[in-house]
Amino acid sequence: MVGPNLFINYGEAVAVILFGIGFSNLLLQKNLIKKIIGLNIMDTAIYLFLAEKGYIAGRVAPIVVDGVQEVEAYINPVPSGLVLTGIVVSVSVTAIMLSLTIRLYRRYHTLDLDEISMRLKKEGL
Amino acid sequence: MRGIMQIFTCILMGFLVICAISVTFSKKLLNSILIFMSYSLVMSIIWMLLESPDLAITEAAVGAGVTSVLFFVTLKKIHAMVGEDNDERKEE
Amino acid sequence: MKEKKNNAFTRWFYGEEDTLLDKVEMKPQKEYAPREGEIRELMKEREMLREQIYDVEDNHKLRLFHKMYQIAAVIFCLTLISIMLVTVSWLPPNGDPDNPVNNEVSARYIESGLQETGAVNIVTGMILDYRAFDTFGESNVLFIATVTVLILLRLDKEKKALAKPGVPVYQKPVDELTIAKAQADDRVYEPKNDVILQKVAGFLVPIIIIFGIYVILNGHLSPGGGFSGGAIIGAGLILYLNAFGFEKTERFFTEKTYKWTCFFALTFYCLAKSYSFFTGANHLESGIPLGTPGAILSSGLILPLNICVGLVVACTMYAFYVLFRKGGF
Amino acid sequence: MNFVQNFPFFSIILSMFSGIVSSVLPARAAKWLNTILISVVGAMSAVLLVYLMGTGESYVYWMGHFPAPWGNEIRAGVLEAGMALFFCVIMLLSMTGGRKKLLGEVEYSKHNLYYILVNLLLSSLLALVYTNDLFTAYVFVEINTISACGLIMIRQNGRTIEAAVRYMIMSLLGSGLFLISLCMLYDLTGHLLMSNIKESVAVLVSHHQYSVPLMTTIGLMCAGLAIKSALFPFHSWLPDAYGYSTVSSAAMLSSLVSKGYIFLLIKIFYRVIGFEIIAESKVINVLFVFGLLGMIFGSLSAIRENDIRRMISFSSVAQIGYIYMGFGLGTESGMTASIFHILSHAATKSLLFIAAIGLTDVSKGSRQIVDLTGAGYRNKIAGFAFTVGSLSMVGVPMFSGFVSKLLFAEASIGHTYKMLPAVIVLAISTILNAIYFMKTVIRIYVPERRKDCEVITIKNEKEYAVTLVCFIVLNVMLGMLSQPIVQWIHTGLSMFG
Repeated sequence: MVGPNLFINYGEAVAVILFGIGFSNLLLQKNLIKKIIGLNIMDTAIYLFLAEKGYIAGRVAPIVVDGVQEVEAYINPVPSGLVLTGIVVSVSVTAIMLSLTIRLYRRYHTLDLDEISMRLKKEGL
Repeated sequence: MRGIMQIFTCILMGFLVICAISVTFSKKLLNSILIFMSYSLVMSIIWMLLESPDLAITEAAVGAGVTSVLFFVTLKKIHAMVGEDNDERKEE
Repeated sequence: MKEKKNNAFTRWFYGEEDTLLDKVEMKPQKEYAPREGEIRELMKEREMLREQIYDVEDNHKLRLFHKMYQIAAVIFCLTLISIMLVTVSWLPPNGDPDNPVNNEVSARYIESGLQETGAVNIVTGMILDYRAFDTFGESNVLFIATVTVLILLRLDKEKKALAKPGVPVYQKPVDELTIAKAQADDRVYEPKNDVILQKVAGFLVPIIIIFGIYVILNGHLSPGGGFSGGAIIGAGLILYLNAFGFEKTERFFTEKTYKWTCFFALTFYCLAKSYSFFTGANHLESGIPLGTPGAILSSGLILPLNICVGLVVACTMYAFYVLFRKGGF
Repeated sequence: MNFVQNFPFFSIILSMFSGIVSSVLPARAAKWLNTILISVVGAMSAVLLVYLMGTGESYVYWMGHFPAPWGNEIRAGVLEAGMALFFCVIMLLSMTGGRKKLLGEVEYSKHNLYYILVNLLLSSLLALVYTNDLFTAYVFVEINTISACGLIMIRQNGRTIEAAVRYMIMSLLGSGLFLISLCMLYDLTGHLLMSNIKESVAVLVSHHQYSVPLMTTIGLMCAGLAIKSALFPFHSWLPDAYGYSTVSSAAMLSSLVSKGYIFLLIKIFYRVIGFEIIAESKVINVLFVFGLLGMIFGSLSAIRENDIRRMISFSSVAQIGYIYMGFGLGTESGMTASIFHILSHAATKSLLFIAAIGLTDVSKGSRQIVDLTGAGYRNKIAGFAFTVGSLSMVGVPMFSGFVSKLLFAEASIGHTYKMLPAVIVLAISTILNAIYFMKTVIRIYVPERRKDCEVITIKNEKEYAVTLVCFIVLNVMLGMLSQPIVQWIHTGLSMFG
């Protein structure tokens, strides 16, 4: 059932544990702020996973030094590029979620989504 | 040398997991956000160790900087920091 | 205390006299009004609601449900994690050069990236030249995020907010707006004229902004680039705003500044990249010199694009903060 | 390279650029820019479609100076061009149909922001349709999500903001799953380009390497996109979002946004993983089951609903269930039926939303079905259009819904053990559809003279009437000309291979 590489891939293992924690927070926490923190944890966990994937033992960051351009010298640059793009996306999404939270609070004075929907039901709107 | 670095990485990763769990269970929102800030900083150190300085600098500027500031403003707007304010006023 | 020098900096450094005092006049602001009663009322209302809705006192079933909910949440989390861990255990080993990810794609980026893009930092060369379409999409994500935040939090003047006269208005936005305006306008809170904060900010802000500019301009030579540099500058601006208040920042940064900076930067980005996509797809020469690798003026379009991204990001971060604070510039 | 082949790139970049330009334009100019943009992009897609029909083969287009695995790339085939054309038509009609309502429901100073959202939504849809690179797809999925959130909450009352929060949470869960499965796929194959991934996956499967992670990856990817397109158990945000947002947003959300994700899923089935591997995996069985559940429960909730717009929204849940059921059959004909249903549902649902708004306007703005008594006489064109839409949804011959149901039934016959449940649920769902749509249609034609309500004729709302007529024509065309369209879908799917 469990494959051979669990302990070699300890970085990825930590990343998916964080992903699970973040995902559950985003899905199941009642407080909106904590949901948003969960979202951020989930996103950074994915980026940690990618960064681990790009890493190659004993090689250095992909910035050309002294004209050395052998493949054996540098780590894989692709995941870094993807993560840079991803971080921007997660910042934008966080800002949107936080502004939605502010508006929601101004309207209903609470951060609990279930409470709000129950209130809506009671008001019969 | 590499062995020491590996142990260091392991400790940092353990710290990440602890941070994530304590965010989930902490009662005060302000505490969760502070913990999340330290989570971001540790994450950027780990990325430095993984030879991705581009990511580390971005995460330090964004995750620990701007995002946290936005969180704080939101907390202020939703009066979640009200408890602390009241305490201060009493002391005065 | 040592003898006084007639140097503005030393005087300021020893705290004798604030050199900024005459030049930048700070209007006396309203005192921070506690408005304690209002907050209390809010909390009370909330408590009442909570009681009405959840009925926590009497309803033991509900309490049980909450316990079960928590346990179910933890179980869900553990299941998800264990599935993912099993998956991870079958993935290729970490750090091995023979993994499928280390194939001809990354090899070409490393081996000929310097010649083809002119960027010493291979990651920057990759995201701004090889995979530029993704990156352009990413700046659009940032742009559209600001648009969404503007829609949500910008408080418009009532006259502007209504449609033209003569058009039937089904729903008036004014009512909620005026309440919101009263709450969101937190000018009364600041500045608190905190001397320590102002002194430290006076030291730090120039350094932070210069560092941000350095990171942007050296994006193709060293770690960093438009996005991280822009975020650093944005953080510097936010610090400045916090120390000195809106009155000061509004002299150089209003909504108009934001609008036009973003517009020009994104337009330049769009046109430059369209040109390069079009020539690339039709197999034409682009005619943009790459320069000598390692020099600051090199690597073709990457430097101007980095500056554009940096401008957009700095403005956006600052705009987010200002909109969160008081719903408008 | 032929100049026509530049058109996909032009349409994506033009729509992004006009989004950027709209940010400094006043509302009126932004409106015209938006209309012109959609028409131009539609025209370009039509020309491209004709060109591709002529050449009969798809082509790839470099985005930049570097060939495929290194640079970005987009790819255009018959199916993609046709979808782009169709999306443009629906978007143009939805915008014109809801424009009058927009003035009353959205602050005037925020109109140009609305047009920015629409332009960027168009660009993201086009990019999702044309892209040949998974990571590009992820970036544009995010643009799509954010602009959809903006469309929901541009009409700012409590309901829409709550719906937007729910929508964002669900979508972000979906995005997270999609992104991590994308990373795993990248780890297993070393590529982000669709065609290269497909080659590597075929090699991995034939060597029986990495079978566990590959399975999880496929599952997570399908789950992510299914969550984003509001498959049955994840639909909690949908009724509020569609029911309370301004009408052109509701029409676009139901007919375009979720369809963009579904089209991406089809592309992933065919161009990333390979249809044979998908058809053999267990993932499609799960999709099949959830599709069936969605068909039944969506219709049941729609029956219970008294609010006309929420009723139409719940009907969307059922229709998305149909599409996933078609995927779940795991055959070429099931796929064809699903793609046809994407078209027919998009055309019908936006028609229903826009017609419903005409009916509620002549009933003092009340949305309760009871209050709509006799609304069909007060606003004749809207009543007629609503009837056409309902008949199409129920599956009366001549209209598009009939053809898609026929295709679903045909596809399920011949399947050994999925035939029986599929056909039974199809029949039940049709009956339920008939119950709630016919109930409403009968209600709006019950004769009742109400003096206190205004009467809308074709003359005093020309733009609205023209939109509805166009929608009706589109629906009938989809129903009558189904043969060439099915032929086109077949050609497009074979080009995917």
